[in-house]
Amino acid sequence: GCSSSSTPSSTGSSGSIKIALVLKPLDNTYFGAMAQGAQAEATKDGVSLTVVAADNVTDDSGQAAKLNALATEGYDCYIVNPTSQTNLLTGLAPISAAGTPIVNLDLPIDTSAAKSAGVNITTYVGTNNETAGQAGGKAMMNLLSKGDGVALIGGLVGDPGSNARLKGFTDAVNGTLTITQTVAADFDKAKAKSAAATILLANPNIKGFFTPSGDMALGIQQAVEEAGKKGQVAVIGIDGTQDQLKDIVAGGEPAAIEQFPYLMGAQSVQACIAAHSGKTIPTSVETPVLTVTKDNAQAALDAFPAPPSDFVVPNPFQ
Amino acid sequence: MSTQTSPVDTTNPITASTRTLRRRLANEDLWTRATAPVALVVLTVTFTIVNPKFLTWPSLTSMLADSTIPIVLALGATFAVTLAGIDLSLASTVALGSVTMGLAYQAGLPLWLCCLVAMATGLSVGALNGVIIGWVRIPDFIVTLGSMSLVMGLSLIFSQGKPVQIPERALTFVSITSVGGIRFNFLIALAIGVLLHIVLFHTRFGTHLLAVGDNPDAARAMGLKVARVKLAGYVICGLMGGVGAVLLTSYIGSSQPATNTDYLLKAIAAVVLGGVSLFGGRATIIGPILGAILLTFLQSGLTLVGVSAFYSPLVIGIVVIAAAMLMRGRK
Amino acid sequence: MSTQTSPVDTTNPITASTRTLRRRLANEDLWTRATAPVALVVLTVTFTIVNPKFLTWPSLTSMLADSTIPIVLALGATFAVTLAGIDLSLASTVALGSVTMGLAYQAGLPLWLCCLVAMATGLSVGALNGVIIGWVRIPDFIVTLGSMSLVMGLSLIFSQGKPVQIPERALTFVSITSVGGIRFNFLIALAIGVLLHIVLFHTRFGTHLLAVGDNPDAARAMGLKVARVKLAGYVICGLMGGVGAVLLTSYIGSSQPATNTDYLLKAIAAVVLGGVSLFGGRATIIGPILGAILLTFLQSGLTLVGVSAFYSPLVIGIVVIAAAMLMRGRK
Amino acid sequence: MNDIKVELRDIRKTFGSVEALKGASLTARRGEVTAIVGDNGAGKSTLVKCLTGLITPDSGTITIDGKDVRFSSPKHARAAGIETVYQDLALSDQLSIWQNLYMDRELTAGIGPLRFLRRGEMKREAHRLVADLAVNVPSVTRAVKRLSGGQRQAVAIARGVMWARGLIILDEPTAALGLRETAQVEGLIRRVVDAGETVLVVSHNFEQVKRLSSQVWVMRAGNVVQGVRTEDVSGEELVGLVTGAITAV
Amino acid sequence: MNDIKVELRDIRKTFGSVEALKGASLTARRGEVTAIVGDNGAGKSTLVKCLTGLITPDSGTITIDGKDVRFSSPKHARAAGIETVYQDLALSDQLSIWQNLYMDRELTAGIGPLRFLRRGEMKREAHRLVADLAVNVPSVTRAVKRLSGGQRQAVAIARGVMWARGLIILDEPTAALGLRETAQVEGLIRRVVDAGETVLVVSHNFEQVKRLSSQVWVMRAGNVVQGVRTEDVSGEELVGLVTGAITAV
Ligand SMILES: Nc1ncnc2c1ncn2[C@@H]1O[C@H](COP(=O)(O)OP(=O)(O)OP(=O)(O)O)[C@@H](O)[C@H]1O
Ligand SMILES: Nc1ncnc2c1ncn2[C@@H]1O[C@H](COP(=O)(O)OP(=O)(O)OP(=O)(O)O)[C@@H](O)[C@H]1O
Ligand SMILES: [Mg+2]
Ligand SMILES: [Mg+2]
Repeated sequence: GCSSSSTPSSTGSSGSIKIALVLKPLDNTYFGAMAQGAQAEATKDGVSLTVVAADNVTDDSGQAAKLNALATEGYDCYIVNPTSQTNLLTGLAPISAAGTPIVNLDLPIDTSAAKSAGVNITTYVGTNNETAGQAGGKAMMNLLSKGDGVALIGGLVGDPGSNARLKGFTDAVNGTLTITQTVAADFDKAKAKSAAATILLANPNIKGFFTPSGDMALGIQQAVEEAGKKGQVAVIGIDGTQDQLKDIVAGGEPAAIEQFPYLMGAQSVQACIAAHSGKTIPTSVETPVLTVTKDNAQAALDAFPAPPSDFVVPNPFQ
Repeated sequence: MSTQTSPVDTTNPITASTRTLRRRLANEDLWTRATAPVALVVLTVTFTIVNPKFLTWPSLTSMLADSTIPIVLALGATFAVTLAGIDLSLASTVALGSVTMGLAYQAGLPLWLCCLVAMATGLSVGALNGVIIGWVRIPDFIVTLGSMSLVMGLSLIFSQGKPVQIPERALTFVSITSVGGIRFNFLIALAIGVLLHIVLFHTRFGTHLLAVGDNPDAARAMGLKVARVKLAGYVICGLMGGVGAVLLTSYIGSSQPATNTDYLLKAIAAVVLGGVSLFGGRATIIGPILGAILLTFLQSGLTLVGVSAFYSPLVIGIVVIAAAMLMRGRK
Repeated sequence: MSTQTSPVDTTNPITASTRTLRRRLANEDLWTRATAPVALVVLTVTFTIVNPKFLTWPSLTSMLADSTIPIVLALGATFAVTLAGIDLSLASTVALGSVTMGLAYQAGLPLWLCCLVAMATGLSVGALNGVIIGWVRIPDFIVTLGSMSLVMGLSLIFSQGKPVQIPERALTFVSITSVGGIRFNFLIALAIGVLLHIVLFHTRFGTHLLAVGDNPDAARAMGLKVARVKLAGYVICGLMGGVGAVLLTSYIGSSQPATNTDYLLKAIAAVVLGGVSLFGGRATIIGPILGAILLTFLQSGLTLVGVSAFYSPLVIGIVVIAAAMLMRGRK
Repeated sequence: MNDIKVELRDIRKTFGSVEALKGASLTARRGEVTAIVGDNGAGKSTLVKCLTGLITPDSGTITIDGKDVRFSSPKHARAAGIETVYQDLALSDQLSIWQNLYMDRELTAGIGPLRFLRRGEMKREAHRLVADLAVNVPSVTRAVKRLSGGQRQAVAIARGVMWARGLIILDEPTAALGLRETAQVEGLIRRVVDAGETVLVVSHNFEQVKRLSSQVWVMRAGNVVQGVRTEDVSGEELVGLVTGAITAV
Repeated sequence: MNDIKVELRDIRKTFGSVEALKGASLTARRGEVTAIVGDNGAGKSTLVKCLTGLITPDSGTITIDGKDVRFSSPKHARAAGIETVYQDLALSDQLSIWQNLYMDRELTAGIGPLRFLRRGEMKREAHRLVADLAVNVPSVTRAVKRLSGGQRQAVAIARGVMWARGLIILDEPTAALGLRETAQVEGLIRRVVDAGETVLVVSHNFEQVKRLSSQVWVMRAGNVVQGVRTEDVSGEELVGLVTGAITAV
């Protein structure tokens, strides 16, 4: 029931646009950067942005309830980064029915389920997480030699994002590197550090760690250094947080996969503005990933959180 | 002898109805029980002042629909708490139920059977808890802490961490369709509430549950089968976890292999705000229902009035404490 | 009269030492207390058989170092549990403490003062809980559920969700440096354990804490200031949360704004496996320490022997229940 | 043998290192009041609990109506018509008086598994019963928790009397009761006995024992050391037997 | 006035709709035993709790040694030398006997804030004290939980006697006690009184009241309806006063 939600704003004046952003939890650096990027873009374009977030990465129904509450309020555009591929569909159905644009951020909504629920996604903005994982795999293969053992330290078991990244990595290194074991550290730095320390004890021949999160990568790197194996064991993590970049510059981790959540946030707002003004926009915008190594780390750090200057990302919605 | 008037007559000169009123007002139970409804009214008024849209029919019905799963889980938790126990495995039971439901669906079973599978899963977890708590006599806290982890592990292993989409109209139907604006899933939760109210207050089992929760030694001395009553209580709790799994799957359209521990804390908060004693032996059904609605209204209301995501946990914490304090302050 | 031999002499023909032994074996408390150590031995033997690396000095000391934070938090939780209470805000206190410590560091305060800030933060959360539980008399569960959310919100607001790096040698020193292989942080945890043992068993406050936990009404009738004792208990609990924050920050070299609810569940599981009664009034210090070590060994052992992430929750759940069952089965 | 309602033979029970019962034996005759007296900690309550199935004795036999029985739970004892007012395990505090009175004996209506409580009827009956006891107890819907010590005891006794079919066991039933209430309970016991029930009562009050009982058993340190017909013994002799000053009458 | 140790005037206390005390007044003389008798639910325990600060009366005044006092907590009453053996709130079950005996009176050694318990000394002293009472209580390191009803009561009384400095209040102290133990407690009370303490005792046992007390107050339905010197009244008259059959002697 949101009959009043589709009131079109007067043409041209983007100042009256109200955008709602439904995110995953903000205590995570990655999603925090997404919110920042969106907010910066909204401020720049003079639109109002309301950010709500799930309480944790498994808060499927809580996130849906928040979307439902926002739906009642009637925003001009909804940006959603769902915790699962279907959890927001019930709430999005009436929004879509009213013709309000919906931008899907980061985790893709299941297309067939969306179709059967009658939800029309205006556009998708995000990185394919498997692509990011593959980039990690390639970077790892550059550093190690054939047959070397690597361990995977995942996020929360069952988290779709984490799983997709691990899958991408596994696919990429398949046949070249040996994955000795996969453990879960719940996106927690301390747990990742402790798990890495244990793995190094159990398997001193290990040559690399891959993890889908930047915070965890830092923890693993610490474990490696404390085991006296700095430089001998490669730690590669996705995200490319500021601290990760600093660590690369300082000669810690050899590489990271930067995913530009900040950029995703900004682009999703651009998509909203474009859709609201009636422009036809692409149905999917894949934000790029950048493999950061010691060579380009300083440049990436200087430009943070935006992409480095030589990495041109035009507004795909202009 | 039985007709002799007691020399110790406590009748006062004030009228009977005044006395009843005074007794009711002085009754500490009443205040405990009033917590959830009063807080609900205060909250509704506050939110409506900030944003009048809060008190519109579409908004209310949408929030009530969102409170369905919390209500069902709070009702389940009520049975464990009434036994002076707790079921920490409740949230992971929801996950496992949705996983087995997804597996059943993948195996091509008809939808109604998939729902039964989810409920049977919840029931089995409850039975496991109940048997160990009742017969082996390990504290409920440690048993359900163990089974929480165990059940979480099972749902990961069964699902390999991947959700199963269940794109069936008939399933999402209950979460979307409404009768006069009130969604089906909320009506289902209410129906379950009525049923459990009857079980708790109008059957022998209900009385025995309260007695065992109050004082298991006294209950045993009176001939109650304490272990069996505990088993039944935990089975109901687990079953509600299974029902929650079905409702969740219907709500989000897929299974959910990862456990959301928020469900657990919210369910128990609803039970306590609803005036059920954590020391067992005293319970209501309406209380936990109102408690669950209160917590949902709070969460949705904050979203509706535009409180930033950074501030909402803070506000929720303050409101929970304030709600509890408000009522105790009256004593 | 005082010298008259009682006609009811219970001395048996068996010798005194045999009787002492028999009494000890029959003592249910003893079995409860033996749970953690026995389970620890069984676990160590099992893991060592699967992977002999488990029982090497580097592996043991590394696992003991990892158990530091669980130990400190379990010791804090012991004080709440001894009061027949619980502190659900413990894990979020750790997060808030590390955030305030990070802020203090960013503000340029010297490191020792940053550590004090973290501890003061924990102490304040404990004091808040204690005051509301003791004087307003709201159930501990609901108070700390509220403060959990409140504290979580504060750390989110203060940190804006971002960790602060604290790259100070002096801080990481305690997590890295070892004496004969045993890390400093573990030694600190042990020292805290000894201190709290003295507090609990060799001061008046400790006795009063047990008495209030056992039966607050009787304690009040004996003139104890129940509210004040509760306050002190929760303050110690919160303070341990603050110490946990310092140790965590030292361990990972940065603040950690996200609450890890695992800390809470692990702390309470350690307390219960350590033989402390959830109904209050009975506690040990060594029990929770061993319980925390047990859980850490379990987790690390599973990683060490290469059990997949999907299977480890299942195994942990089974071990927790089995540990508890093993001991009860003997009664 | 037909006039022996209950016989306990050589009951032993050890709690850890405490030998609470060291081979206690006694009998109670049908249709009369049998008293058990003895020091604190002599094992009286433990013996009673062994008889009602609340505690399983380590060894010994229990015979009721000439048949060996072995109650593994108080449920079986209650099913056999034995009601007990325990010294310490009386009532469910937070439940109302009527719920306590009808505990595990609730009246229901309905068929098959669909049986619902007849709450109104139970309340009315409970009210009548309590009034009958003439104890000053407030409304039967009140929680037992708020009653005074004596009021609680009265409720527990009312329940025992209400359901006993053959044997009623009272462990220090009037310890918390006032004068009037004690007289009331004693009157009740007499009525129950006149109606043919057998009563076993533990008491520290020797006057009461003299007034009520036909047979007294004296316990000391886990043993039943003496059994006498009440009419054969004077109050002073009873005192002597309990303290051990005299060993036989 | 100097021989009046305690005076309660017009104490009222209502619990919800129950008027437990409706303006009760009584006095207790220094160095003698004053008894309170009355039906179950008459308000005796409530009156005692008002005096010790466990309950705050709705109105009324309390005078001790001629000075108006208002104890807001039992701590203050204990600090003023008043010890109480409550009917229901006796002991911390899971703590040992010696810990209960020394509750809030623990012996410590050390200076300033660094004070540690003298555990050994307290255990030895506790042992001596309990042995003195000649009650068959096991080791003082045992938890109170596992004691028999009478043993528990004995521990509670021992604690009261141990710490009283001026006034000791006993609410039905011998209700759970056996013959020998009751005699023991009565002897103890006499010794305490001989040593100059004032004793206030609630009891349903009229023989005991006659044996021990010098003054009796009769309570009925929240009021103190009569006060008489024990020597002026016979046992039957006391019964009559309590039941209301006679209104004055
Ligand atoms: N559950 C138990 N565990 C350990 N010891 C027990 C237990 N129950 C009773 N005892 C011990 O057994 C002995 C006998 O206790 P019991 O309660 O039978 O005595 P009693 O004769 O009823 O005494 P009283 O007159 O004081 O009620 C006591 O020493 C008591 O401490
Ligand atoms: N905390 C309370 N809340 C409500 N009612 C109470 C409370 N305490 C006592 N009462 C009521 O007050 C009245 C007096 O109780 P009190 O315990 O003083 O009686 P008593 O004279 O000590 O009786 P007894 O001889 O049975 O111990 C009773 O009717 C009792 O139910
Ligand atoms: Mg007894
Ligand atoms: Mg009383």
